[in-house]
Order: sequence, then C-alpha cells, then structure tokens
Amino acid sequence: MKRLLLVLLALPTLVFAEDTLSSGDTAWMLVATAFVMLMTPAGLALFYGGLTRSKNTLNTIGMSLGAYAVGTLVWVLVGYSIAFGDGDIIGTGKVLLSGITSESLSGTIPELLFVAFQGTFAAIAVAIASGSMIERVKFSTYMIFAALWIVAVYAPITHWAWGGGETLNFGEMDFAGGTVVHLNAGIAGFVVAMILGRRKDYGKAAIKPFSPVLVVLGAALLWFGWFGFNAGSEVAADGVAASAFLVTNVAAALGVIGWVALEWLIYKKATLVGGASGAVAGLVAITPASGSAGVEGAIIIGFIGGALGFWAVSKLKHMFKVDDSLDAFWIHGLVGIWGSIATALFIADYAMPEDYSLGSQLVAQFSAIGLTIVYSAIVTAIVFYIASALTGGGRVDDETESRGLDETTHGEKAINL
Amino acid sequence: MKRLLLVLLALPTLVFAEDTLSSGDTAWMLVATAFVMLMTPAGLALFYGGLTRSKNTLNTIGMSLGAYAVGTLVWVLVGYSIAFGDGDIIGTGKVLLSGITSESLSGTIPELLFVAFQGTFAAIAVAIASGSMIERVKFSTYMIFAALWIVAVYAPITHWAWGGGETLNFGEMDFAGGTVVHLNAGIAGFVVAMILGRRKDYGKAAIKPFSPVLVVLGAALLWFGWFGFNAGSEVAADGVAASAFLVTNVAAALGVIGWVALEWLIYKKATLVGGASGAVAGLVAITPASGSAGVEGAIIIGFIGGALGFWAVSKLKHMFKVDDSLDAFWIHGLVGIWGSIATALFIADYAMPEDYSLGSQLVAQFSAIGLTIVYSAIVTAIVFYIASALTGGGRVDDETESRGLDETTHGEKAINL
Amino acid sequence: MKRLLLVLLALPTLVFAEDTLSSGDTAWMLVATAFVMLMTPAGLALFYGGLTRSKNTLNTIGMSLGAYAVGTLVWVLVGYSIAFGDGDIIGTGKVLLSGITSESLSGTIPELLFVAFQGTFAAIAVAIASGSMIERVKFSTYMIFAALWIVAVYAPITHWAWGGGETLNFGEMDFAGGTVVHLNAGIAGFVVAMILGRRKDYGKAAIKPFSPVLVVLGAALLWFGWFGFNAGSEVAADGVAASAFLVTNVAAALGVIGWVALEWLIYKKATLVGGASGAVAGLVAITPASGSAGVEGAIIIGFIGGALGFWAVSKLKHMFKVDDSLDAFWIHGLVGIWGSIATALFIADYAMPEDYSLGSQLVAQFSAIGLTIVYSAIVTAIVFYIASALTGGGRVDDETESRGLDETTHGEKAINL
Amino acid sequence: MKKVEAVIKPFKLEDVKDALAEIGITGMTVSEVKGYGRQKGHSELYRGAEYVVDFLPKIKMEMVVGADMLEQVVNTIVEAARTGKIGDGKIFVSDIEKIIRIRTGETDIEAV
Amino acid sequence: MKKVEAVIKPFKLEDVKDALAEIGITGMTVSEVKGYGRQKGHSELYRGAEYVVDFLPKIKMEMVVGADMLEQVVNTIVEAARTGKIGDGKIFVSDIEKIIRIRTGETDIEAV
Amino acid sequence: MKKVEAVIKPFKLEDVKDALAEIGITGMTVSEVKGYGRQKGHSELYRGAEYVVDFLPKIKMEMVVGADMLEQVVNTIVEAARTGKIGDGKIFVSDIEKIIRIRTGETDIEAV
Ligand SMILES: Nc1ncnc2c1ncn2[C@@H]1O[C@H](COP(=O)(O)OP(=O)(O)O)[C@@H](O)[C@H]1O
Ligand SMILES: Nc1ncnc2c1ncn2[C@@H]1O[C@H](COP(=O)(O)OP(=O)(O)O)[C@@H](O)[C@H]1O
Ligand SMILES: Nc1ncnc2c1ncn2[C@@H]1O[C@H](COP(=O)(O)OP(=O)(O)O)[C@@H](O)[C@H]1O
Repeated sequence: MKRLLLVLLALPTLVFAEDTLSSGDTAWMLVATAFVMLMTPAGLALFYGGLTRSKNTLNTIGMSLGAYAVGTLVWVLVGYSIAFGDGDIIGTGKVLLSGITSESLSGTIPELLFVAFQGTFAAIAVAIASGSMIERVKFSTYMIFAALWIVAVYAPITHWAWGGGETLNFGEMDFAGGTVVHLNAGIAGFVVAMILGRRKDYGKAAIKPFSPVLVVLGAALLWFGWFGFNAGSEVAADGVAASAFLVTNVAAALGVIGWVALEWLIYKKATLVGGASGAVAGLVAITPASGSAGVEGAIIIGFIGGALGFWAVSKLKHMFKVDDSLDAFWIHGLVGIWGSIATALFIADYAMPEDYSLGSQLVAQFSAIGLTIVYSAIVTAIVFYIASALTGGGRVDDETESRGLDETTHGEKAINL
Repeated sequence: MKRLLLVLLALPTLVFAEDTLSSGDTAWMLVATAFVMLMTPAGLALFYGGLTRSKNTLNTIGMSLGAYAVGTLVWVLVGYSIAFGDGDIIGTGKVLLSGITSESLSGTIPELLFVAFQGTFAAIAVAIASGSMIERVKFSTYMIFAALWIVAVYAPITHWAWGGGETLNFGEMDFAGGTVVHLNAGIAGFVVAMILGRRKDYGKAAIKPFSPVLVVLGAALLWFGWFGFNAGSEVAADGVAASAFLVTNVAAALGVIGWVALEWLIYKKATLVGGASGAVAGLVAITPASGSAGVEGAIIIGFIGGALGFWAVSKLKHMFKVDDSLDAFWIHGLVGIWGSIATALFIADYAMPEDYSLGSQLVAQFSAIGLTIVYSAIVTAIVFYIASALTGGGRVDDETESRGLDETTHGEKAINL
Repeated sequence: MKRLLLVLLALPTLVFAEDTLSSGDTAWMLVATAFVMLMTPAGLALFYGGLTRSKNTLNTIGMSLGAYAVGTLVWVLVGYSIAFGDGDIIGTGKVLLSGITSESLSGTIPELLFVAFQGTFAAIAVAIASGSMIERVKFSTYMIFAALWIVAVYAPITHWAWGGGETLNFGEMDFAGGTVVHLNAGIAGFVVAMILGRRKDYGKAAIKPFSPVLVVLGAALLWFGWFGFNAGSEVAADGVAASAFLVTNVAAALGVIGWVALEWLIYKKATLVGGASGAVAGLVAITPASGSAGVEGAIIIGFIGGALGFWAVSKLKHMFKVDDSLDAFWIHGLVGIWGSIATALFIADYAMPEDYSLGSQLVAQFSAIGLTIVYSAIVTAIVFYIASALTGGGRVDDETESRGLDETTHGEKAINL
Repeated sequence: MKKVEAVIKPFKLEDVKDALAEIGITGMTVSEVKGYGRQKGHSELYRGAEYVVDFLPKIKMEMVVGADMLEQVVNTIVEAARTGKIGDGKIFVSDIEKIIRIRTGETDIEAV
Repeated sequence: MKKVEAVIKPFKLEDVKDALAEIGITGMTVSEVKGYGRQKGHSELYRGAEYVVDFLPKIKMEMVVGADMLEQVVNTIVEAARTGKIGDGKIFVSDIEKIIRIRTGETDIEAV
Repeated sequence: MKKVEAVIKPFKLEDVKDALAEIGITGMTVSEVKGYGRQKGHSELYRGAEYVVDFLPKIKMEMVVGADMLEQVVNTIVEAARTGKIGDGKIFVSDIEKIIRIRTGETDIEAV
C-alpha cells in the first residue's frame, strides 16, 4: 500500500496537471512573477537610466516605470484576452479577465497568477524598446505608444507563439520569449528610432552615462529577475525549471566574459558598462534555449551572445545611421536572433526530442523570426504614428532636447547634492 | 483508487491544515517574509532617503535600518507574544517565543516562520511613521520610540485584528494590514509631527529631494516586497494568494497612473517622485482589500488611491499646519482609510461571502478605523513623550537641524565625489 | 482510509527523499539560489563599492561582478566535481556536470539546482576576499586568482566539509558555511593583502567612502540574500529552514545593534557604515549556527558578532600592519571564528542532538577552523603568486594607484553629473 | 566696475540673495567651494576610524557692480551673511576692466 | 596679461572651446557654477508643491591671455557663445600681475 | 593685498595645504574645476565607443595674502605642487583692493 501511494506521488504531474493546484508550483510562480516584475521598474530602469546622460536619467527611468504601470493595466483589460484567449489568429473572450476566478487553474497554478506572470512580460517588452528612443521621444507619446503596442504588436505575437494560435505558429522553440519578447522589442525600438531620427548631438558630443554603478545594479537585478523569466516559463518547480535556472546563470556569466574579453583585447579596458551589457546579452541569447540547452550549450550561447553584442554596438552599429540610443536592437534584437538559431543547435541530451530534425527546426526558427520582424516592424510604425499624432508630434523640441527632459518634462533632477 | 487519491490531494487544505506542514506553502512564506523584510532597510529606506534633503539622507535611511533592527529584537522578545499569544485584550505566554520549536506549526507552515513574517510587519509600521519626523527628531529618541511603540501600540492593535482577541475585533476586513499597519503608522507619524513641531525652514526654503532615482528604486522594491506583504498574508500558496498578488500589482499600477495623471493635468509635469508616490498610495489602498477584491475593484481602488494621495499632499495638507515631512499620514493614513472603506465596497464575485451585508460591513470597517485612530493617537503620544524624556528632549538643536543630521549625528555624508 | 493517507503525507520526507522530487522544496531552492546569486553582483558589489573611494568604486564593483561570472564558469567546469564528486580527499567524476540530467535528484530537488545553489557560494567566497585587495590589485590578476582559488582552495575545503570527504571532515557543525565560506575568504583576503602590501596612502590620507547609501543598500541586499544562504542550506522548505530564517534575521538585527551601540558609546556617533557592517557581522556569526541555534542563541551570537566586528576594525586591526582594506578578514574571518565557536555553545533545545558533548564538539570546531586557516593561507598564497606571475605582477603602478583604477583600468567614472 | 567675491556659509545664500535683490543687484554667479580657515572642521567616521574634515562647504558669490554701488553691496552682504560665529566668511573686492554681455554685445556699465 | 572670465550656457562649452582652440588658445580652466540674472529659472515639483529654481546652471571659463590677444579672445567667445536668447552670459576682463607655470617655474607670458 | 590662484593636480591638495600651513597661511578657498591645457586627457569608453575626455579634473586654490607674503606663498606652492610632469598647473597673481571679514567687519590686512 505504501509503495503504491509513493509511486503515485512520484508520478509526473503532467497527467493530472489540469485538475489539481500544486502549492509548490504556485509558490514558485508567485515568486517568479515578482522577480519578473522587478525587472522593469528596477532592473531595466536602472540599467537604462544609468546609461543615459544625467539630464535625461529620470525621463528614461520614468519610461520603464510608466511602461510597467500602463502595461499592467492594458494587459488585464485586453492584452491577456488577445494573447491567451481562444482563437486562431487572435484570442478573445477574456476581456477584463472575464470568467476567471481565484479557483481557475492554468496547469497546476491559479490562472490569475498566470495572468500576472505573463503581464510582466508584456510590460518589459515595451520598456526594452524605450531604450532606442530616449533623450528625444516625448514622454506622452511614448506612454500612448506603450499601451497601443502591447495590444497591437505584443499580444498577437504572443498568441501565435504561446497562446494557442495555430496558423501562425511555426513550431519555433522559444521557451521564454527570445523571439516574442526580445527580438520583437528590439525591432520595435529600431523602427521608432528610425522614425524619430537621431539625437541632435549624436556622434558629436561625448555621451557620458550618468552612472555605471546604476548600470551594474540594474543588470544584476535583471539577471536575478531573469531566473523568474526563464525558469518561471516552465510554470512549475521541477527539473526543467532547475535546468533553465542553471543555464540562464551560466549564459549570463559567459556573456560578461565574452563582452569584456573582447573589449580588453581591443581597447585594453574592461568596462563595467560592458560587463553589465554582456550579462544582458548572454541572458537574451539563452532565453529561447533555456528550456532545452545543457551546460555546454549555455557556455557557447552566452559567450557568443556577449561577444556578438560587443561587436554589434562597437562596429556593426556604426555602419547604420540609426540612433538606437541604448542599443535595444543590437542587444535584444540581433542577439535575440542568435539565441533563436542557437536554440535549435544546442540541445542537451536529456532534452532532445526523439524525432528531432535540425533542418526543419531551423526552418521553424527562421519562420518565426521572419514573421516577428515583419509584423513587428510594420505595426510598430503604424502604432507609433498614431501615438505621435495624438500627442502633436512624437519628438520634443530642440530646446527641450538640449536642456534635457528631466528638467523640462518632469521638473526634477536625478540628484541634488 | 487513483481517482480517490487525486480527489484527496485536491481537497482544500483547510480541513487538515493544523496537522501537516506543506512544503509549498512554507516555500512561499519563506520568500514572502524575505520580501517584506526587504521593504524596510532597502525599499522604504531608499524611498524616504531619496525624498529627504541630502544633508539628512543618511539619517532618514538610518531610521529605517534601525527600526528594522530594533523592531526585530522587540518582536521576538515580547511583541509576538502580545500580538499572537493567548488572551482577549492582550496576548501572553510566548515571551521570547517560549514553547515554539522548529516542529510547531501555524496552519501549514512552521510557526517560527509565521513569527518572522509578522515581525517584518511590526518593523515596517514604525519605519513608515518615521517619515513624518525626519530632519528634526533625535536619532536616539526615535530608536527608543520605535521599541516602545511596537510593544504598546502595534502589538495590541494587531492582537485585536488578527491575534485572536475578540472584544475589540469588530469584524473589519483587513486582509494584509491596511488599518493595522498603514493607518496606524500614519496616525502615529502625524501625532509625533505635531508634538515635534515644524522644521525651521518648512514652507520657506525649497526642499529638494536628494535623488528621485533612489525614490523610484525604493518604490519598486516596496512594490516587489508588497507581493509578500499582501499575497503572503494568505499564508499559503493558493488561489487567494494568486488573486491577492494580481490585484496588488494592478492597484499599484493604477496608483502610478492616478497620481501622475492629475499632476499632468494640473502642473503639466509628470514627476518621478509622483509616480513612485502613486505606486505606494495604490499599494496602501489595496492592502486591506487584497484578499477579496477582483481586478475591476483593484483598478478603481488603485486609481483613486493614487489620485487621493496627490490631492492630499498637494492641496489638503496645506490646510493643516503640521509638518508631516514625508507625508506618512497623507499617504498611509488617509489613503489607508480609503482602502478600508473600499474593501467593503469592491468584492470580487468569487470572494463574496454568502451572507454579505454592505451596511454592517461598513460599520465594522469604521469601528476598526475609529479604534485605531483613537488608540494609536493617544498611546503614540504617551510613548513619544517617554522616549523624549529618556533622551533629554526629542528634537535636535537648531544648529544640528541647519547643518543636517548626517554630519552631526552620524559623522557621514551621503555621497563623497 | 483518509487517516492513513494523511499520516502518509505527513511522513518525514527523509525516508524517501532520494526518490521523489518535492515541488515545494524545489520552489524554495530555486528562490534561495536566486537570493544568493543577488548577494554577489548586487549586495556585495554595492556594499564594497560604497565603502571604496570614488576613484575606485567601479573597480571594486567590477571585482564582484567578475568574480561571479568567472566563478560560475569555473564551478560548472570543475569546481562542482571537486567539491561534490565522489572521493575522499578530492571529488571527481562530474566535470562539466557530466552525467547530470534534468531528472537527477539531490535529495528532493533537482541536482542541477543544487549545482547552481552551491555555485553561488563559491562565487561569493572569492568576492568577499576581494575586499582586502582593493585599490591596488590588478584587475586581471584578481580575475585569474578568482578562477584558480575556487578550484584549488574553495572546492577542496567544501568537499571536506559537505562533499562527502571523510578523512578531513572533523564533524564540525557548519550549517551554511561559516568556516567554508567566511573564514576561508577572510583568511584568503588577509594573505593577499599581506603579499600586496599596503596602499601608498594607507593611514595617511582620509579615506572617504564613495557612498554610505550604497553601503546600506548593499547590506540590505546581503541580508535578504542571506535568507537563501542560510535557510537554503537546509535544501528543503521545512521547520529547520524556518528556524534558520528566523535566527538569521535576529542575529543580523543584533549585529546592527551591537556595532552601533559600541560606536555610540565610544564616539557618540551612530554611523550608517557601522550599522551596515554590523548587520554583515551578525550574519557571518550566525551562519554556521543557523541550523541549530534558537532565538536566545541568535540574540547573543548576533550581538557579540556586531560588537566584535566593531572592536576588531576600530582597535585590533591597528595593531597589525596589514592593509585589509575593507576588513574581509576582521568581519568574515575573525567573526567567522566566533560563529563557529558559538555554534557549539548555543544550540536550541529542539535541535540538540541526544548524545551531544560540548567538549568534543568544540574540538571538532577548532579542528576545522585550524585546517581551514592553514590550508587556505598556504594555497591562497601559492595561487596568488601564480596569478601575479601570469599578469606581470599583481599590483598596479603608482600612478594608476593615485589616479584610481576606475579611470585607468576601466576608462569610466562612477558618476557623471 | 568692481568685482565683489563673497565666501559665505551655504545656508545663508538665500538670505544674501534676497537682500541683494532688494538693493537692485540681480546679476550674480555662485559656486560651491570648500573653505579652510580658522573655523575647524568636524570629524567624520569611517568604519571605526575617526578623521577630521578640515575643508568646510562654503558658497562663493561673485558679482560685478558699478563702483558707485560697491559700498552698499558690501554692507548688504555683511549684514545678511553674518551669524557672528566663526566661519562667516570674507568678501574680496577687485577691479574689473571690462564687461561684455554676450547676448547683445553691450559693454561695461550697461552690461552689468 | 589679462584674465578673461566668461559665464556661458553649459551646452555652448564645446563650441566655445573649439573656437578658442582655432585662434590658438589652449589653456583654460572651467567650472560649474550657478547663475542668477534676468533669465528666469524653471519651476521644479516636489510631491505636489511647485517651487522656482532661480539659480540656473552655467559654465564659467577662465583663461589668462596676453594683452594682445584680448580682443580676439573676447570676440571669439561672444560669437561662439551667443544664442541671442536671454541668459547667454557675460564676459569679465581683469588684470593679472603674474603667472607661474608650476612644472617649469617659467613666469609671465611664457607661462600662459 | 594679492590674490593667488593656483590650479593644481587634485592629489597634490593635501601637500600644498600642509606646506602653506607651515608658512602660516591658514585661509584659503578651494574648488573643483576642469582644466584644459597641454596635458592631454585620457580616453573613456561608452559601450564600445571610445571618446577623449579633454577636460581634466583640477583643483583651484584661491587665497588672498599680504603683498609681503606673496613670493613665499608662490614658491611654497610651486615646490609642493610640482611633479615635473605635464599638467602640474599654474599660478595667477592679481590685485585685491579690499577685504572684509564678515563676522567682525574687520577690513583689509586684519581680515586676511
Ligand atoms: N585669506 C583667504 N583667502 C581666501 N579665502 C579665505 C581666506 N581666509 C578665509 N577664507 C575663506 O573664508 C572662510 C571663513 O574663514 P574662517 O577663517 O573659517 O572664519 P572667519 O571668516 O570667521 O574668520 C574660509 O572657510 C575660507 O573659505
Ligand atoms: N553682475 C553680474 N556679476 C556676475 N555674474 C553675472 C552678473 N550678471 C549676470 N551674471 C551671470 O551671467 C548669467 C546670465 O545673465 P542674465 O542676466 O540671465 O542674461 P543675459 O546675459 O542675457 O543678460 C547669469 O546667470 C549670471 O551667472
Ligand atoms: N592660460 C590659462 N588660463 C587659465 N588656466 C590655464 C591656462 N593654462 C593652463 N591652465 C590650467 O592649468 C592646467 C595645467 O596646464 P597644462 O598646459 O595642462 O600643463 P602645464 O601646467 O604643465 O603646462 C590646465 O589644465 C588648466 O586648468
């Protein structure tokens, strides 16, 4: 009898997953959601705010905070319904979370928790994109853009990848949102940067970051939160979550090493901004692969992620005329593409599907990448033009730009000694 | 057989809750406790420290750190016994946690963990109150006040609300401490601010916050920790915790929106200090309602919380002569009252008790509010006079006030470039 | 039948621990690992970075970030194998985590998670040691040192204490690494400080910390993370974890009180740097005892930890000529010794082994302390000489030292106003 | 024209500025400086070590005024900035040969 | 030798420096100051209270030049720093008796 | 009375202050400035882009002394501040017409 019971308890949760709430899984997902939440108004806010010139630091931080606030609202209003409601091309039926109670389950966890978890992804996506627009986009334009973008760009793409849509799901392996979140956000940032045009003194004045201390702290909080992002995407506290956790950590570490190693070779300097950026690049790279890569894969994915990030912002970027101010495209978009490809290439033995075919998986990866680039680029542009029109133009006037938005738009200073 | 077992596993934990430790619930509560801990020496410390003038930033931070240290000690010595020991008006029998072992349970979690969780509430309550006193209260006075206040004010009020006392429990719905923690702390702060008198240059000099960057970071950490505060108050990782998590997040987001929207309308500025303050106001407002409100309720509660906070500090406050320096009363006290009323008004369908009567619930809410105001005001005053007497007066001398307490009391500077 | 089942569910997990994954335990350990991760690139980075002069703040932060990155890599490559592989004096067989899959368990949690958890310990150990070397050690030397030290010093000592080695395990009670991590790191720091020599202006110029705000924030994050460090060392979400959590919190609080109380008595100042340092000292002191001490023990251990830390850095330190710049030895080493002794002295009734003998336990504690001091001192020196040789000398030139490493090695400034 | 440089205690800045505004002085340039003088600094602590900070924060105000205003300006500053305690600061007067207003190119007394 | 002190708008610093470099002025000392003048400050908010910041950030450049260069220097600064809007700043010229280059001990015009 | 302004390397401040104290100079005002001169700045990195920082941190010391002390003061500074490397800085001497001690109202040489 005892034996029997124990066998039962050890059964994979899969079978009855729909029926029962697991307090262990729920505990983990409560925390994972909090972790991802922290990434936006703290992690990204400091990372981006520290990279910005002191006269625009608060504005940059405000965009992350605002994106989180507006994103959260829009998500519960309609975003979740579009992304995770029923339907093929678009989800419906869960506006204002209609029909969901505290008893509703999503797998082994309460659906309300799943709503909250996924909402943090929507918010950080649009906050990532803000990095391309800083120091010149109007705050009001950006806030409206953020709301529209989640509805029109983020939610549909999520629906196709994870929400049950079939027609536009190509079978891409994207465990935690390499394509859905990072590539998508990178493309969006780049497109808006193109529309806005460059900052007046871009390429002329020396741009000093407000504080590398904040940049590192922001990156550390992102790294911390990313455990929720990646290992939380398993939506359970199990071996896959553990594996995702470990490879996330390893790839981030290698991202630091990859970026700083190159920097050291080329400039004989090991910057903190570089180390922090490398960590983010490593994390972006491992995101889609975090559910399937093993430790060797993570080492390679992270190292190349960091090195690629460095090469992109220090060389490749200068071949383009676009002022992607904080490199959202280069670090989240380009490295995100690398991550998606790498996901197909580096699969741990223990995670390898029996009938795996590299060729067809690569096709799936590229299809999803392609769809995301095209859809995100077009609809982001439309949405941004709408937001601009509603706010009388999307770019601040020259005087505001040269005095900085902290003083003009927010009436505040980052630090008063 | 299989069926039977699964049914069993799915049974609500309530029935046998007293008998068994749940590792899932314990996991969540370990984390929730850590989250709430972080709110005081990091979240509130930075939020308040950033709002203070640079010459008093460290002193303000030191009050939060000190409150946490002293509060933790006092709590295990006698606070927990008063609050959660047996007894009607006052608890007894658990001085120095007597009789509690690592095997003792409190519901499905170890009682020692419950002790730690509740201790973090006591500490943050008195730290919140410090916001009304800064830039002029003596550090030593405050530290003694903190110890006495937890014993004489916080622990009894907690006992009545949550600790098993019956005579003074009016059936208020206060899931996570809107009245117990926030209103209580707001009143305490206000009373001490009245006793201390205003800062010499209050209303004359322009008071520049040390750093809105720290204010936002502090608010983000508070928001993060508040998930532990509210969803942790369920003391289990279940659907109610998930619901509490979600509505907490939504209300905080709407608090940001409510505050900044009004600010934008009136001043044409969107400040970061305002956004951060709005988040806190939204969180305060949802606290008592977090176990029962649904998402629509959270939207309304949070938005009004933020808007009310703004209106209170920018208009209402100036009709009083009291120098509640960092607005502990306005944001925690007044908005806390709103939260308590709103708790009775906005209940999710799925959380609605069968025999609910709005009228009698409102009476219960107002009774608890009234008791808290009266008791907290009187005993806070007594306790502060004692602390003042023990330290030769509760207010620093004029020179110390004008040079700032960082230099004089702590011998340090917030930043040395 | 019901009864039977419930009894079964309540059975101690020990018996079948090897067989079954517990989602509750796994949830907690996912979080605990993230918590400990945060300690290095955020907690320690800010604590140390804030204590350093502004011209070397970034360098100091970079050492923590770099230690975490390099440590993570080295750990999965060989560190884990040495520490937790099979073998008496040294572990083997798990290079690059060979043989571990997402299904492998370590107790009730996935082994991959255990790998990650333990890796965070290795990284923070070498980061702690960096505090003794700052403002003069070459960045490249330190990075190589970090890698070698984890392999040659940290991993073997861990193997003896926790990894299954028998010959060199003296039965020391060291629940969470008082000896393995803190004493070990303190000794390593001290030895390197001796080899490097003093900073040129040590004892002459007034050394102003960059920012006590960062010091307190760093300490708060360390405190937060330490819950993962200590309560996570139970590797389960149960009553012992709860007890460890509570006593950790109490000892940290008392560390603050112990340090600041003495400071106030002697200098009439209550510094924030002191409060933060006291918290760390209290945490170090309780670390080995966290699985066994009760609340009274925690009060004594923490208070003496804080007071001892203060006395050590303000008095004892000046009797030595070694420039242990951020007091890694005094706070982690010396207070770590106190913690180890105290572990034998203060055991909660409920944790007391039946056949406990204080005398033989003290012998065990001192044996482990002695072994750690001797082994760590000798091998650290060897390893540091190797790292120096590989980088053309371990110390920067005089001009670099006087201009600061931020500008020279990293090409950056902590803050650009 | 004369240049008046006054080193004063930081918390007196507002008072001095207001007093000068009353006598019609509306142009000035202010900077944060550190002063070393008879006033002794305070001591700061660093992890249990006490050290003396001998440079104290001061504010330096510079204003160029017509020679006719000189006395009035000096007296106004002295009155508004005085606390009677050590460290109140000093005023230095020197000669200015030429002033140009950048915006208009006006020079000398019109440019003040 | 003459000392030229120019108070300018911060974002003009690079332009002025470059313009001066073109006419051969390569030595100068720059500091961050706050200016008070006809240009009105902006208002800042503090938790719902608006207050006026009447000191505006400015840059002060100081350079000592030979008397022969004076006019050219002043003209160059005026040209490079002018925006035509209020708050462009001022230039003050005064006399310097002696210069010493610390490194070499050279004095006066060789030390410029 | 003479005003001595010395622009020196930051890490020499303590030495110069001590040397001046020895010859009895105990009043001075110090500020953080940025210098531009023959000494070339270092390069900083920003996310893979290298840029040259051409303004270097310097310390400006100002002290007003009696004319009789002038030479001694200048020599003391030169000696204490010299490293022999480029960027050691300069000393400028000018005339001060009047000094007033705010606390007492004392003027001129008594006020130094
Ligand atoms: N000879 C001097 N040259 C330049 N600045 C001076 C001189 N003497 C004093 N100061 C400035 O004036 C400030 C006040 O001087 P101090 O001697 O402390 O007090 P008091 O003005 O009351 O005599 C000093 O901190 C310094 O900034
Ligand atoms: N009399 C003065 N003495 C010293 N500095 C002055 C004087 N007048 C103006 N300034 C400086 O010049 C700056 C610009 O002056 P302002 O009156 O605002 O505009 P404008 O130069 O266009 O007349 C001020 O901010 C101040 O720093
Ligand atoms: N003509 C000048 N006017 C004002 N300050 C100057 C002048 N020339 C040099 N300086 C200041 O002196 C500092 C040192 O000058 P620099 O030419 O770099 O080296 P050196 O003093 O060895 O010749 C500069 O950074 C600048 O602050």
